[in-house]
Amino acid sequence: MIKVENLHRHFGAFRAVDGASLEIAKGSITGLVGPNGAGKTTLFNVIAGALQPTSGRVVMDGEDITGLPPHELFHKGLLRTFQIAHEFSSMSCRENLMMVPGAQSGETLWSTWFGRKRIAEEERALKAKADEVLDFLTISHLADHPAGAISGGQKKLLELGRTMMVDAKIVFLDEVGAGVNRTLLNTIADTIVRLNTERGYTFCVIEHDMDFIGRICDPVIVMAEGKKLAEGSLADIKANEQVIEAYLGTGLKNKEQVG
Amino acid sequence: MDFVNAIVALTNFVLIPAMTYGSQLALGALGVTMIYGILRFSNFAHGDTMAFGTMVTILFTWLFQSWGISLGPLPTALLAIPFGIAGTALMVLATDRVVYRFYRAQKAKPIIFVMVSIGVMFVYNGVTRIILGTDDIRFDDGERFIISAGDFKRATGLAEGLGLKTTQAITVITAIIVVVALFWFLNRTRTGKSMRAYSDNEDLALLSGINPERVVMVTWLIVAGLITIAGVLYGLDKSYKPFTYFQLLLPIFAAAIVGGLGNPLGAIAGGFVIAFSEVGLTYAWKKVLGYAMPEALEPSGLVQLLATEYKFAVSFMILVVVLLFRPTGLFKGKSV
Amino acid sequence: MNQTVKTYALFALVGVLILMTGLFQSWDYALKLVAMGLVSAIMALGVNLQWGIAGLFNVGVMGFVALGGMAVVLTSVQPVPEAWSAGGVRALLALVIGAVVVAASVVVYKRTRSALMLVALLVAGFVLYRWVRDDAVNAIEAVNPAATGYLGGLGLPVVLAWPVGGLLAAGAAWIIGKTALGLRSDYLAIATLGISEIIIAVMKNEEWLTRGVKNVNGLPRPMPYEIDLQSDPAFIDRAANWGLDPTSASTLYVKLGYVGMFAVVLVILLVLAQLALNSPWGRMMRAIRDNETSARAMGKDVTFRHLQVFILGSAICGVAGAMMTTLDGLLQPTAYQPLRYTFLIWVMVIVGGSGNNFGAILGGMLIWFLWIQVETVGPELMVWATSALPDGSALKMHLLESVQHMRLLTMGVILLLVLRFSPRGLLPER
Amino acid sequence: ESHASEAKIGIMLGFTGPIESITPMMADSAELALTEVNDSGQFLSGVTLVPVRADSTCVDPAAATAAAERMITSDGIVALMGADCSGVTGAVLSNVAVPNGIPMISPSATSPALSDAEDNGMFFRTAPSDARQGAVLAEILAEKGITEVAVTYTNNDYGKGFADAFAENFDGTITLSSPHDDGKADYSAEIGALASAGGEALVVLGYTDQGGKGMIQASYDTGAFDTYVMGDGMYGDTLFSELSDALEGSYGTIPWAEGEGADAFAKITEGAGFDASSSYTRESYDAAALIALAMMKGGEVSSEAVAANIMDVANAPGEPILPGELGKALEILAEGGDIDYVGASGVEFIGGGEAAGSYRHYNVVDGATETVEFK
Amino acid sequence: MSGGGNPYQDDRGNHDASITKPGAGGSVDPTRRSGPVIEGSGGPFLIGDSMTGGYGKGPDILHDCTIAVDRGEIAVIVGPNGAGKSTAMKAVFGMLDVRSGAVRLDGADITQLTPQDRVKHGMGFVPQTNNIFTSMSVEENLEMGAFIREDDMQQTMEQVYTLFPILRDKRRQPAGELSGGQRQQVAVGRALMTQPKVLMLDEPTAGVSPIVMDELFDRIIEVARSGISILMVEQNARQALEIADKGYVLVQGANAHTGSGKELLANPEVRQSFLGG
Ligand SMILES: Nc1ncnc2c1ncn2[C@@H]1O[C@H](COP(=O)(O)OP(=O)(O)OP(=O)(O)O)[C@@H](O)[C@H]1O
Ligand SMILES: Nc1ncnc2c1ncn2[C@@H]1O[C@H](COP(=O)(O)OP(=O)(O)OP(=O)(O)O)[C@@H](O)[C@H]1O
Ligand SMILES: CC(C)C[C@H](N)C(=O)O
Ligand SMILES: [Mg+2]
Ligand SMILES: [Mg+2]
Repeated sequence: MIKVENLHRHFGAFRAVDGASLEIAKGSITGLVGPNGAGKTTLFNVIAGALQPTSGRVVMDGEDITGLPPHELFHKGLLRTFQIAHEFSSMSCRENLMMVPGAQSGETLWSTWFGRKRIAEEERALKAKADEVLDFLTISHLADHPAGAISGGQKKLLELGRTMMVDAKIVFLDEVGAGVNRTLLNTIADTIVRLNTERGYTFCVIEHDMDFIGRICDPVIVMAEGKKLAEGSLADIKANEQVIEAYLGTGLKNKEQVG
Repeated sequence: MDFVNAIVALTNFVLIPAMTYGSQLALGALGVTMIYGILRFSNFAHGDTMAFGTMVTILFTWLFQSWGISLGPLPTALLAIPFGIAGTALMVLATDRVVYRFYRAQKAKPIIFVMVSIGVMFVYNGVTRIILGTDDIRFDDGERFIISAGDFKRATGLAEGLGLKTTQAITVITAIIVVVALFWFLNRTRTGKSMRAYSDNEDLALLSGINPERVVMVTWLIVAGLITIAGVLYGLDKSYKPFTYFQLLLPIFAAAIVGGLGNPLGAIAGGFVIAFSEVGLTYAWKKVLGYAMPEALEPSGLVQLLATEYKFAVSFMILVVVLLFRPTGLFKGKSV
Repeated sequence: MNQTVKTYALFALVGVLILMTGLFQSWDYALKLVAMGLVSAIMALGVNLQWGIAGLFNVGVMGFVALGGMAVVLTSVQPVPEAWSAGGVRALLALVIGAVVVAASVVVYKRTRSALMLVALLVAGFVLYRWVRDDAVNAIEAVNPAATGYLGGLGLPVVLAWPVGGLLAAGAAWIIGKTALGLRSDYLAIATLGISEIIIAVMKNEEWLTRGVKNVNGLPRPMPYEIDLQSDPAFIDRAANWGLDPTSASTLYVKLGYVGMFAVVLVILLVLAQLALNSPWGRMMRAIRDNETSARAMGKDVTFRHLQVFILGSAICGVAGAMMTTLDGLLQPTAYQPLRYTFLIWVMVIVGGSGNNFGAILGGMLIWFLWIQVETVGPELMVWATSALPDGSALKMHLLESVQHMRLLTMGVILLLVLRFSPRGLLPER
Repeated sequence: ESHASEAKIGIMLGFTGPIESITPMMADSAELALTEVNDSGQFLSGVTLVPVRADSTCVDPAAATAAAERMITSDGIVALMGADCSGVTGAVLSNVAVPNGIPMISPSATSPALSDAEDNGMFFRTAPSDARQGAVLAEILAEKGITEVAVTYTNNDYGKGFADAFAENFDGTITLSSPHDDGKADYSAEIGALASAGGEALVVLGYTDQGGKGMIQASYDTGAFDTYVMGDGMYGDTLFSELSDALEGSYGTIPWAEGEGADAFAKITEGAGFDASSSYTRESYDAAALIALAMMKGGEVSSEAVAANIMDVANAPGEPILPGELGKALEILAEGGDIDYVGASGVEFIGGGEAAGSYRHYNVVDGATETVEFK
Repeated sequence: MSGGGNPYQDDRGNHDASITKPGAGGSVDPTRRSGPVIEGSGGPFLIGDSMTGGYGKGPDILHDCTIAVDRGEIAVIVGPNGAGKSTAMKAVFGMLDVRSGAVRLDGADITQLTPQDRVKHGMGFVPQTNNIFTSMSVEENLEMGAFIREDDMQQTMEQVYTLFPILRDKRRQPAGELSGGQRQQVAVGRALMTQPKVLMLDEPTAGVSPIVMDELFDRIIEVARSGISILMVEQNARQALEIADKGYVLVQGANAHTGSGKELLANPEVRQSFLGG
């Protein structure tokens, strides 16, 4: 689905992504883990067009998409969510969803003036779809709430919901779990799995919570110092010495002495 | 000899004026940059505050002159500057108390402060005009020249003169002193560091026990000082007129932004970039080339890149070009 | 108070203010205020589109307004044949060369990324441009400099100048937008400020184009001249029917005509703006304003949308500028001062209520009214304020003499009061 | 709604804006003339002249026309003394004065373009067109045998028109004619270019407390030029005394009549409490006086009377009238006599309400002026 | 527009760096002044007692919420997102108004104190986000932590460097260039420089890799052992509760469960609803 070839992204002399090559298989939920500063977010940003690569290629379904701007990637079905929820806070949850689909005729000025009827029809369809998604996410009671005033976890659900408004092919999730209550995280995990099975989305997930990774991801890719360090099932990874040393560690040293 | 003449002409018509004007802009830009860095907004009232500070200084200068106090060869206004600063400080602190403080308490977004500063600009604009009128005022006294162009010619026997005014020397020297002092203050003193901390992260500054209102007050005090000094030096060198001070706002902003907003070093560099581009890019090289080139090659035209009527436009062109290639300005805007 | 009621109330207030002006001062004066108020409202509408809807801080309103003014001369003034034959074609050729050089430089730089090439191209192009231009310009400017000395315009009806003004402003906005918005939108303010100064500098100094600082007087009007009406028997008859003397009838007639035309333009623009705002387009713009990064990731071309809104807003300012110059009957480049054409328009938008088209219109009408009326109210205020002082005291004399400066002071105080008690303007966005 | 015993005269000048520093004196001068008329008690059986001030802003035609509209249609002025700057004057003239039939006399709008304005007989000016002054200035230089000068002018219709007129008449080389913008912070760039171009003298066609002053100062500071040739806008005692060193040996022209009128004006303004030697005070006084005299001549308070009689009272034949003699003039007019108003600036109208313009050629000596001759 | 109801917070998404400085401003009213401290004694070392309150004029977020920690103890707050954990921490630190309830430190009522004055009374706080001065060097960050101290801070700085050795290597580097985990260490170090008697940490391990998280927990235990009370919010609830002397479960701004860390871990309802089973 996505193939990253020898990708580099440097900040001055610093090589945040330093020749990473990896592949994300179609239909998989691929986990991406690695120590802080390994370059995971940077890699995401480069793939999703938010940053330009220094060198290297990103290929999606055989098509070179290196350096395309985010809005064009969106129309190719490549979506991403943010580590910190990026909702449109002054708009209602429903509007947050309704604004997502591209190619709405109501977004060209001309038709706002001379194509009112068509817009009205489209809007009806969009609204129905948005309500369906809200239902799916079990937050339909929040439809008219300003998105800025819902809880953090609900915002994350809304982020996922936005990917459902269009026919996404691949969705990149950056630390959905950070700071999210574990119970809610389980709900999100279930949603991801459902999207994967019911709608055929491919996922790539950055996360530091091994339970979460274990629950949904196969395979898992480990990054360190801007490169791929290892790849395999979570069990393989957990057994990998290099990974333990760079990332996982051996657990709390002092916990027995306290409490 | 011709070569010396060329150098002298260039110094006289480009280097010295641009240095002086650059220093004046730099001092103004320092004030803009301090407010931007610490209080987070661009202060549109800057030009008019400058006029206010100069006005207070002028009033004190007149008072001293009426008492017969003078500084000999130096302008009396130098003696009045501390009082001018005090007056301006009172004014800006009062403004802060009456106007800005409310918005701080509301945690208003910086953009609101920008708009408020436009309001303050209008008010100051009116106030200075009501108090001292709109006339052009000269308030320099003492010796005007360290060496005048005529004296220089006589003394050296060169064909070209070189004039150096007292005020030009004072301006450049003061600018250097002020800049060094400001640097030392911001980077070495506790208060200075606390200001940088506040500028970096307000909440965290609070959690380190820094009193935010004190930082704001000190900032305004420094700004009052910078603004008054800049205004008085400019007024001594040229003259005082509220309208011109308002107009100064544009080159000052250009200077601060070219240099990199928020960075004191940038403000200095920006001031000189703007001044030198205004004076240098529109300079007619005829005279200098006439001296420097052999007879046969002497230019017949003016050898002027751009007519002077576009000098103002030039500084903005440079600004835009700098921003295109170095989006954060010459110096990254982060020190304050 | 409910927002709709408030809207009606505030507009009614402006109406009453104007009515009072008509009753207690004069109807001519009141209509004049309305006419310029409408023009100001259109400018405010343009700025509101940029700032209120898209959060783009345009401090170069003056430049776009001036371009509108320039359009009036270029469109409606009769051409000067002598000037054209003296060097018109060559001057235009020079302009084309200039444009080609800049475009070529951009393309070459984008291809090669070589600064050296860029500079070489620009310098060579500049020399060529000056070489073609200078003779032509000198020749044109030498043609009867006291009366013409420029190419003149196309001699078309002056109303056509309004859309042309919009187009000129849009063109300039496109260039600014491409440079400032295309690379980073975070220096738009200073870029617009600078470029508006550049526009004014060009207008002042390129005499062959619009006569520069020598001004163009007596521009064609869309309304008949009052003195012609005054000597038109049919009009005098009609005036008599209305019970008016020919002079006041003619001045009122002409002013009403302007007010009518301006109102039509304002209503058209307002309707278009409202339709756009209350549609998916408006929703998208709000989303972009809310969170650019996210909007981008949701497939919205933020840069393009910013450019679009910036161009539209500027074009509206250009139209208003052309209307204003038509009303003045005079193009005077030195008249364009940032305080009046940039900051005052901003005051209108802020006071009116950014993000709300009706707010912008209210602000435009109200602030223009105050800007003009403060001139008379200011002195009275000052007399009142100083009434406690003894007559003939130096302070009182001094204060009374400086009343003219109450105008700026009052504007500032109004702005501060509104920002304090209703920071989102008198008619906030929803 | 003007009372029979009161006649309102508009005084429209740029009290705010770029020439805000010279307008108060101009207004005071005009009001001085009105006061003089009122005090004489001779005016149209006790009608009082009431000045109404308005702000022309000098640069904003919209604000200026609105203010004029107010004065005419609301305050009910009969005639307008103003406006000051040529641009707004043109706008007010065509948009407000002509449509309403209100005559205006500008004391200072000197742009040559105004000579051809469609004025329907409503426009007069007490300051002569710069077309004439350009010729006078060129003549003086020719007499002095100066053949190479640099020119700097204020970048507006006045400066540009003036510079054009000068260039047309000057019989030598102009090394560089470069505009300067008023109210700018720094003029060293302009001086640098002019100095490089060179010339025996610098012709300065600007304003006395604006860029013109800045240019002279910058030139003096760098020693670029030693001699300055100044147009009318540069005339001002403050300038001469403040820059006395720089201006020693310089000279200029100013619309001014031979001796008497100006002296008389200086005398009556001595105790007036304002600086009457500043630019265009004389012309302002004369403009206001002419309005009153024309009304007296017409025998009624009306705009028509002003428009119809100005040329008559301003020109010969008749008894010459100086500043301070308005009472006498009213008396003569009341008796049906004829006057020839000379006033402070030696008023003489040629066709179309243009001041013929007599100019004083002065030298600056020790920070003050010395008359060389009148032209 | 993140301002919600506050009209002064509407910046229309302005990004223009030539007129306003980008980056978040503060969230606390800087103009407030401290009220009096009412002396007293007894009770836990630090207690936020039945606090009720919210942000600005908005609705109450805390409802009669009580949090306390004793000398040398570790107290951990857990709960779903948006429960008000961070809010409770801020309330204890005086960063928002409590409408009723009190905060007592060592028995003295400090409810009226501003945050900067609470620092002087021996409290230290590491917020959840934005917890370092990014433009200042690591060393300057630590110096700022010691801003209120008049005495020699060199020794404390040594202690911090011993605790977090990596910081010594990076002490001249701008803190903004450090990785996430290193930043957290700087943040905790800065708070320690005030020599607090009580240290409050808001999710110190969020977004931190497992190895760094273990490291941080280790350090926190060490700090507690040196006699400093620790009050922290954690989403890695199981690890956190394992080392906690006391645990609070907050739901919708109110105390839902309270007990020792072990008790809460053992409580099936807590496990099910808040710890993810
Ligand atoms: N804009 C930037 N300028 C300079 N350095 C940067 C920039 N963005 C990221 N870096 C550096 O690049 C490295 C990789 O950062 P990145 O955010 O990709 O890490 P990450 O793997 O996502 O880590 P974490 O798990 O902590 O989120 C870090 O050392 C970071 O400091
Ligand atoms: N600055 C603020 N202004 C207004 N409301 C806020 C603010 N910060 C948080 N809130 C609201 O207060 C409630 C509690 O937020 P808080 O940050 O305390 O939750 P939390 O328990 O720390 O959650 P998390 O685990 O996600 O950090 C939420 O509903 C949130 O929307
Ligand atoms: C008031 C004067 C300085 C005006 C000038 N003579 C002009 O015509 O613009
Ligand atoms: Mg990351
Ligand atoms: Mg929290």
